[in-house]
This record gives sequence, structure tokens and C-alpha cells, in this order.
Amino acid sequence: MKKENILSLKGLSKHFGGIKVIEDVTLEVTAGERVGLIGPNGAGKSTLFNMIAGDLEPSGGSISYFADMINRWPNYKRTEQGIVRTFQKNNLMLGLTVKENLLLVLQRIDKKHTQWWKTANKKNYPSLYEKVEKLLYEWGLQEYSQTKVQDLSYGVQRQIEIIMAIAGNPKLLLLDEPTAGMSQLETDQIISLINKLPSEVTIMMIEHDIEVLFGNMDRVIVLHAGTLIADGSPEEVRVNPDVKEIYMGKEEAANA
Amino acid sequence: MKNFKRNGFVLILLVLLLSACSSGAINTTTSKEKTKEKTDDNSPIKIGALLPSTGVYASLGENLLNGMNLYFEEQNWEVAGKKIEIIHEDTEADPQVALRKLRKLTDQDKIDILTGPVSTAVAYAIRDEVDSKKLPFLDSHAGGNDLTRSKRSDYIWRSSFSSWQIGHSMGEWAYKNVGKKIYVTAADYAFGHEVAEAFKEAYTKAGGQIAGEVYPPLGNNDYSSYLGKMNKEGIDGIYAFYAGSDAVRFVQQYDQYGLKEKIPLIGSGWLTAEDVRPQQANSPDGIKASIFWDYSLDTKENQTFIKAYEKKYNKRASIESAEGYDAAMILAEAINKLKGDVSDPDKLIEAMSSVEINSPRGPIKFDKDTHNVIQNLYIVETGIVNGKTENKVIDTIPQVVDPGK
Amino acid sequence: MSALLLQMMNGLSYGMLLFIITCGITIVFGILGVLNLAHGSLYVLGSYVGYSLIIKAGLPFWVALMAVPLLIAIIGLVLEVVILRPTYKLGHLSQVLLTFGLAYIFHDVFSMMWGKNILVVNPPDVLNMSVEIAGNAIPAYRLALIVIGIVIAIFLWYTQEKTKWGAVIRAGLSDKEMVGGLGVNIHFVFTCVFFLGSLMAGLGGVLGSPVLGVYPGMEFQILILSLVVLVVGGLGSVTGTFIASLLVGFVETFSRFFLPELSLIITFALMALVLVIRPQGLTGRRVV
Amino acid sequence: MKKGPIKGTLLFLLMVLVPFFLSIYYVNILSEILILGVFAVSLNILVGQTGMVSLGHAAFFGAGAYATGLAAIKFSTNIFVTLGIGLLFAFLLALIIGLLSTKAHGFYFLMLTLACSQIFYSLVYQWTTVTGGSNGLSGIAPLDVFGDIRLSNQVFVYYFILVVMAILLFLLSRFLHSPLGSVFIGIKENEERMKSIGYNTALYKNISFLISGTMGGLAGGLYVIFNGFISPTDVYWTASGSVLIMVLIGGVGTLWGPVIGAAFIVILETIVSSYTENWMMIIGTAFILFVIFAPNGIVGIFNRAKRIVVKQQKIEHKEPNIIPIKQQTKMDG
Repeated sequence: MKKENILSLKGLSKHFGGIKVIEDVTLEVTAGERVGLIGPNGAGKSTLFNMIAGDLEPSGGSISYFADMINRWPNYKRTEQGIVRTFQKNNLMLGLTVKENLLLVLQRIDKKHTQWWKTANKKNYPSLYEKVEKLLYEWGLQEYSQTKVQDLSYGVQRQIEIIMAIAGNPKLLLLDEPTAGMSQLETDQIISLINKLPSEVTIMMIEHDIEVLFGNMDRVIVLHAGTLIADGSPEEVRVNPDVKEIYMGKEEAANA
Repeated sequence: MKNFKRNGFVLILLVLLLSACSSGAINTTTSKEKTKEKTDDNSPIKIGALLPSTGVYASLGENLLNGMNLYFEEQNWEVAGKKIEIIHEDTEADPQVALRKLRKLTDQDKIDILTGPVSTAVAYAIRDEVDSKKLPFLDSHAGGNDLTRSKRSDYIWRSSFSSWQIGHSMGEWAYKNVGKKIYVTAADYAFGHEVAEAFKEAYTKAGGQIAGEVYPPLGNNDYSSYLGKMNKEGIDGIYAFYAGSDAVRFVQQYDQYGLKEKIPLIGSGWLTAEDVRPQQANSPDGIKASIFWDYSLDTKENQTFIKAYEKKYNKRASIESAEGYDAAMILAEAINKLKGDVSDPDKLIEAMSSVEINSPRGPIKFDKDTHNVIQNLYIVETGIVNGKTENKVIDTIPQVVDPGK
Repeated sequence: MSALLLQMMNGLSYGMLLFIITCGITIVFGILGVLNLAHGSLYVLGSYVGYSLIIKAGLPFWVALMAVPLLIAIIGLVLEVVILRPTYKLGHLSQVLLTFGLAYIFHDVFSMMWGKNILVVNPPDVLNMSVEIAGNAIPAYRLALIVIGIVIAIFLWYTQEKTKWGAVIRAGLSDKEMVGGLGVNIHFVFTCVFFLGSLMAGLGGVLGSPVLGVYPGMEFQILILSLVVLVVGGLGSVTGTFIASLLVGFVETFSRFFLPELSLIITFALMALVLVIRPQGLTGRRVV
Repeated sequence: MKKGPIKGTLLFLLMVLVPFFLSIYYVNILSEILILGVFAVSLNILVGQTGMVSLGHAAFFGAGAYATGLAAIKFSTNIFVTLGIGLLFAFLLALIIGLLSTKAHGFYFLMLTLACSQIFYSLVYQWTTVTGGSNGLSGIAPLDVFGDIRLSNQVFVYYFILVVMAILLFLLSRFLHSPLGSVFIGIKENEERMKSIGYNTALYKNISFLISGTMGGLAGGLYVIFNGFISPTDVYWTASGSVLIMVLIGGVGTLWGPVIGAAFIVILETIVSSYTENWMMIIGTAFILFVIFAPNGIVGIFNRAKRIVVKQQKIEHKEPNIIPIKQQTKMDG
């Protein structure tokens, strides 16, 4: 049984003024795939995500999601249909509690968000509140349930960033450097939780930590200066000479 | 739900209990007698002055109040053996605030007579409240025509002027003395339009022709383009209604843009009033205007008034000071007639309406039909005396009566 | 034809007057992000002090033109250091409320010190006359305003684009933290910008008073006018403010000439139109 | 457990009893506070709930007031018909202005609402034949409630306003704590993220604008019923400014804050201006003190005081409460 394509990009490009940030990127992702995205700073990884998620309008090319051309879909509609993303920098409702942040996601999934006549509490919306509590329990964050997000450490905020995306019923999950700025322990936690996601969820993940990527992804894509220079299994990419020269070389030089 | 029922029960119980032994608003509205008894003793007569001391009309309000204070001070704050007390409330020239302040004056201070306001919008706003409370109200400035026409009330009388009087008085005179074709301009608000309409009515009736008209917004700061419109060949004059800062700018720019040499300017007295002329430098030289009082008016009453005013406040009296002074004089006359008993608003109104005095502006009395003042209007011309502008009365239009419709 | 020419001149001189009045608030809002609602009050204070110096103390107009802006700038400086600086961390809404409170206080101070009448300063004698151009008399002072406006515009443009200080300010526009990183004391930059903005307000006050006069409540009119120009021009750009001032000047002047009854609406309609079509103003950068 | 509704009912009862104790003067002031309270509460839906700072809210007040007043003069003397017309008109105006302005953010939104309301003001001001121009619309007679019951007495008017206010606050408190209410708060907190988790924020902002504008119109309608008068002064941008100040001083984003703010301003203005003409200076000083010492408004002060008093008490149930406006409102875009 051949799996259908969840996402296909054709000749996608993005220009800011005269600068070509993404140039003619074509790629296909099949449902259930786990795809890693790497490339040096400024390669256009986040820009690519922004276009897929609908936060940026492409300058050219097309984006298809299942059978639909979604170029003109606004971002919220893409999210409704299952394209859910996280942000490179934490992007949360800082003044609200952890629970409230999650409720905002889940009440939309449960189609309760247009109800205005009942107070939002556990009595009126038992299943909604149970789901939130279950999520917090799974991630071991019960103790922060009533804490305002702005009062939490960066690492915990990062986890919530990811939980919010996962809670949003993704079919295609776009993770923009989920482990950035986190300790090794936290990184491991997050990766193992991502790995526990149901296998039908397609994941695309931008990551700087190459080892994390190579160890957990089915396929790795390398972007450089807005163009796609390698696409294949982690092993193939690892030995790709172009990648070695352009990306790894620099990285190692920087680390040395 | 249970809660609600219990609360409802408690509510009814409490209402019943309290209505039996209360002294709040519900009681006082049904029995108004308490306020009427006090006038027998030596309590003062309270005059509420609803005048702006902030906002756009602040200086007018101040002058009106000064005029009133001057008169009552001359009487040692005592009329017919009763003390006089003025309670001033700031309207901010805002009808909403004015209504609130009026309620304070009537409900809290229990005033006997009301006077003021400057803004016509305020006068219209408080009209119904004054009427339903039977509060004698002497309008000492606001000039909107309707107050003594469609909005007339038994309890409202006006000692100042109606906009019709200001505009109409000059119509015939302008046809005879200025020319047959005139351009009309006024600030774009109800007062401006009313004055301009009255002028046009009288001027065209006399045979004159209106060359055009333009209404710049109130508080406009650049008249250059309007002046460009007015600068037409073959017109004999421009009739303008502007007051305050508008008058200063208009007259100055009229001079600076070279219209002064070409086209004579006439208008209402506020164009060259006492409080704007010092700011206009020599620009107003030659303007002719119609008004019901002027500093230069050479009567005994006026000369005494302006000297006393200058002595007390160390500045020249303005037309608003005269209005305030007159209003105070009318009220005092009425109180005298009643020998100090102002408890009955109907009697007070009766006494007030029959007052006839020789005020600084000349002889004035009330029109019993319209409740508007009957007064002389003067044509004044501005000239230069000792390097400063001064007005001079050049003609009198005696006893102008507002038609009342 | 000559009527139209006259209106062109009127539009130009009125636009320049607007530029002189509004460039101060643009500088402060554009660079500091502080919406200074007391800017109108600083302008009015400039007018009042100018009046006192010229009419009461009998000093020449030119002396006042030098002295008043400096005085206003110093007052602005004190306000910035004492009252505004502690509120930078509180956010814009707080600054709006605070500067609005200041405007209220100023309002009463003005009426206590200068009374409630309109006061006007006469133009200096040299300029107190009319010049004949194509058969139309135009006040010489208006023509002088055009020249002064252009001079100020060039000065500000040069400062912003060509000097080191301008570079720091432009950097501050795009990234406040970066300026801190450059080793420049950001507080000092803020104070300087506020000083400059107040200086411009004072200058506007003196230059504007022969045309507009000064009276209680004027600060709010000036404020609204400034905000309109600010929005049309886009934030923090001298060029934008210059173009917007002229545009608003021309639009107002011509709408008064052709559609006097609608002139009140047209200015605001222009602002709404600009905002709907180009929310970042005519020349502004898009800040999201 | 549920203290809110009980407290509310008690307060309502207290307010019902007020006319038995206080003179008509204070009852009138209370009526005015309640009306301006409704107005401020309506603006708070925008400013405090959805995070959109508007400086043109007086347009809706004016739309409601003029429409109600004109309806009372021309069509009907029934209070529900006239108020309904006022509400409808305010609703339509909010629809138009909302569609135009909700796309803009921060400072630009503020300026757009200002521009729209000034255009509306100019229309009201210049359309003299209908609105009475600068003189305002006056001579609006007392209206009927049911059959022969007429609001001829200021105390009846007070009760009517009180009942409307109570219903409104009840509905609003339900609404604010509902799932839809939390969407609005989410937009205030982070509109971009709300889009990314699947909310059509433009739609919700428009809904918020519509509710807020219509309620502002209701305040205007009540105002006309109370005063029998409306003038362009109440539509001018300074009126928008003063209601914004009521919201800010009372406490942004709280249910009661705006009402308390309205009371504070009305009382201050009324009392202080009777003693000195320099009341603006005193109000200005009050603003500054609030900004520096009590940025969360009067309600913020209460809450702080309460926290100090009941420091040891454990606050166990914490419903999603309404958060004071995030101080870094994106005014610069």
C-alpha cells in the first residue's frame, strides 16, 4: 500500500525585496514520515515553515496539502485542517496560566470555543478539563497548571510550546528547533515524547543538534542559501559530499 | 434559583420597610413643600450661576460672573433686606456636565433663581429640566433663537439677545450704507448660521443681493482659502460673524491677504469686541458692526459701569461683563418688587418680566410674548485712537424686537 | 488661474506651518515610541512664553525665537528625566495616560498664568506686510514660514541621515537593544531626542503664534493635528512628516476652497484612507 | 464556593435601596455613573478583553444616543422600540468601522478608530436639519415602559438604568468566563499564536468590536432617556478619551473596574469643580499618580489590599480570571 502525500511543495520561493530567501524548493512528504530539516543559519528553514504554516505568503510556487492547493488558505484554516506548528522563539500567551493556554487549544478541537453562555470550568466542560489534566500529567507538569506562563523557566515554556502543538490534533506537525536552549536532560525528554506520538502523525523538524536528528528521523533534508541540496535517509545525507563540505565543514570549523 | 427567590423575598420586605420610614429621593420628589418654607426666615436668596470657567468659553463665563459680582457688590450683597448668594458652577460649555451641575444647584443647593449659560447647546439641554422644575431662569448670554421661540417656557426669560436681533439689525442698514451686493460668511455652527440667516433675511428684504456665502468650521485656524473665495470683483462688502479666536484670526488674515483695502468688512459686534481687539492690532480699523452694547457708548449708566468695573477688576469691561451686570440688575429689581419673597416661582417670573431698566446698554425691557429682551442695537465703527483701536457708535437701531417665530 | 495659484501658495505655507508644528512629536514618537500627548502643551507653552517675552517684556521677535525653544527644550528635558523615564518599562498605555495627565496639568497652569483670552503675537516688523504675487497679496510672514520650514526640514534630514548622531538614532529606530550594544548610553540618546523634540515644539510655538494665536484648549487641537500628520507620514521619518504636512496642508486648503462644508471630514477621511491602504503611513516602514 | 453572584445580588439590593436614603441629587449622579459605567464596560470589552485600544468609542455612544433620541421624537414613545433602534444603529456603525479598523494593530488601530469617530462627529455636527447641529438634539420626552408606565420621574429612570446595568453585567460576567470570552483574552495576549492554534482572529476581533460598539450604543440610548438631550460634545474625541481614562483608572480587563473608574471620574469632576476651577489639574495629577503607583487601576489597589489582608488564606479555586492589560500593548505596531 503506497502512502499518499501529505505535503508537496512545487517550485516554492520567497523573496524579500531583492533577497532570495527560498529559491525553487520542490519536495514531497508522505503521511507518517518523520522529516528532519537542517541547514546553516539563514538557510531559510524557518521561512519554509512559515510558508507551509501560512504565516508568510510565498513569492512563487505552490503548496499542496493532501489534494488541496493551500497557497491562499489563511494560517488558522491550515491549523484547523491539521497543519500545526511550534515557533523558534517561544510564542505563548504569557499572561495566562499553563492550563488556560492549553484550554485555548483544546476547546477549539472540541468545538466548544464559540460557546458564551456557560462558565468555562470543570463542571460545565468535564471532558475538556480532563483532557488538559491528562496532558499535564503525561508531561509531568501538573504542578505548573495554575502558574502564569511568564513566571516559568524557559525550558518549561518550551515544553508547553510543544504540548500546545501536539494537543492541536496535528496531521502535519512542524517543530521549529524544539530543543533550542534546553539542557541535555530536557532535550532527551522532549525527543522521547515526540517519538511516542502516534505513527500516523507526520513530523517535520528543524534541528541544530545533528545527532538528535540523525538518530530519530526517517529522512533528512538539507537547505543551503534557500535551495535544497540534499534529501534522503540520515545515512545518505551523512555521507553526501556537498553537505559535508558546505554544512558539516563549517559547523566543525565553528566548533573547533 | 433558590438563592434568587430568597433574595427577592428579602428585597420586597426591605423595600416595604424602608418606604415606610424613609427620607430619600422618593419622598422629596412627592412633597416639595420643605424647600418653600425656608424663605420666611433670614436665609439668603440663592442665585445659581451656570457659567463656564473652563473650556472654550471660559473667558466669557468669567466676564459674566464678574459683571454680576460687581452689581451685587454695589448693593452690598443685599436686596430688599435679604442676603444674596451666588452659587457658581462650571459648565465646561459641555451640556452633559451642565445638566449634572444644574441638578446639583436645584437638588442640593436649592437655588431660587438660575442664570447663565454661555453656550446655546447648554441652554437647550437644561430647558426641559428647568421647565419641569418651575425654576425661574434668566438667560444672560446664550442667544439661540429657539429658546424664545419653539422652546419657549414660562420660566425662561432672556436678558441678553437673540441671534436674530444681532443679524437682522444690520440688514437694512447695510443696504443703505454699505452697498447692494454683499458676501456672507460665518462660523459653521448653529449660532453663526442663525445670525447669517437673519442678516440675509433683512438685507434681501431691503433689496440687497447676496453674492455668495461660506461657512468655515468653528475654531478654524487658516482662513486664507476662504478669503480667496470671498475676494470677488464687484461686491460692496463682506458680512462676517466670528467670535473669540476665530474673530482674531479672521480679521487679521483679512488684513494680511489685502482684502481690507479692497472690500469693506461688516459684521456682528464680536468681530471687534473688547476682548479680541487688543490681539488684532490695527487690522480691525474701519470695520462696522452691530451690537447691543459697546464700551464707547456714551450714557451715564455705561460710563459709571465701565469705571466701576475697571476699578474693581483692573481691566476693561467686555460685552459679557455688561450682560452679567444687567442680569444682576434685573434680578435685583424683581426681588425688590416682591419685597424679598421669592418663594413662588410664578410670582417671581411675573415680577421679572415686568422689569424695565436703564442699563449700561440703554433702556431694556422684556417682550411678554416671546420672553426675549427688547433693546437698542448700535452700529459701531472701529477706528484708531492714539495708536490703538477704539470703537465708536455711529448709528442706533432702536428697540429691536425678536419676531418670536 | 491666479485664484488657484494663490491657493497653491496657501497650501504650501499652511503645510509648512504644519511641518514646523508637528516635526517634534514625530521625532519623539518615531524614535522613542513615546506617544507624547503633552506635545501640544509644550507647543502652547512656547507660544505663551513667546507672547510674554515679545509683548510683555518688549523683546524683539528674533530674541524670543532663540530663547523660547531652548527654554521649552529644558522643560522637556526635566519632564523626560523626572517623569517619563521611570515609565519606559511600564509600556505605551501608561505613557499615554501619564502624558495626558501632564496635558491636563499644563492646561490649568496656562489659564492661571496667562488667563483665558486669546493672545496673539505680531510678526516682526520686517515681515509685517503683504507681498504682491501675481496680483494677489500674500502676507510676507507666510512666505517666511515656507523658507523656515524648508530650512528646518533640511537640518533635520541632514541630522538624521548624514551625522553620527543620526546613525545612532536610526539604529535605535530599528533595534533599541543593538544601540545599547554599540556602547551608546541609550538613556542619554532618549533624553537628547526628547530635548530635540521639545526644542521643535517651542520653535513651532513661537513661529505659529503670529498666525494661530494661543488660547486655552489649543493644545488639544494641535495634538490632533499632529497625530493626523504623524499617521499620514509614517513613524519617525522626517521626509514622511514633511510630505505628509504638505499633503495635509494642500488637501485642507483645497477642500476648503472647493468643498467648504466638507473640509472637516476630508482631513480625517484622508487619514482613514491612508491607514486602510497603507497602515504604515506613506513612507513608514512596516512594523508588525 | 460561589461568592461572586451573591455579592452581586447584595450590591444590587443595596443600589435598589439607595433612593430611599439619598436625595434625588445623588440618585441622579448614580444614574449618570451607571450610564457612563455601561459605556466604560463596553469599551473595556475592546481594550481589556481583546486588547484593542480604541480612541473612537464615543461614536457608538453618539450613534445610539442620536438614533434613540430621533426615534423617540419621530416614531415611538416606547422605550424598548426606541432603544432597539438605537442599538441597531450603533450595531451597523460598529459593523462598518469594525470592518475598516480591526485589520490595523496598536497605534494604527487607535488612530483609525479616532479618524472614523471624528468623521461621524462631523456628520452629526453638520447635518443640522436632522441632528440639530451644534445645538444638539433636545426636547426628548420621557418614554413609556409598559402600557401606561412612563419614566417621568428620575427615580424610575434610575431603576430602569439599574436593571439594565444588572442584566448587562450578569450576561457579561457569564460571557467573560466562557470559552468564547477566553478566546478574546487569548487574542489580547498573543494574536499571532491564536492564529497559529487555529482561531480566525479577524472574525473574533470583529465580534468583539460589534459587541463593544452595540453596548456603547446602549449607553448612549440610556443617556438620552436619562437627560432627554444629546449634543455633538458627547461624540467628540475628548469623550472617547475620557471613557478610555475611566477604563484605565478603574482597572483594565476587570468586570467592575470600568464602573468604578466612571464613578471616580464623575465624582471627582463634580465635587472638585464645585470648589476650584482648576479641577483639570487635580484630575491630571490623579492620572499621573495612578500611572506610577497603581498601574492596574483602582481594582488593582483593592486586590493588592485584599492580598495583604488575607495573605495567609490559600486561594484554592482559581477560575480563569481576567488579566489586566499587558502593559506592553503593541502601540508601535
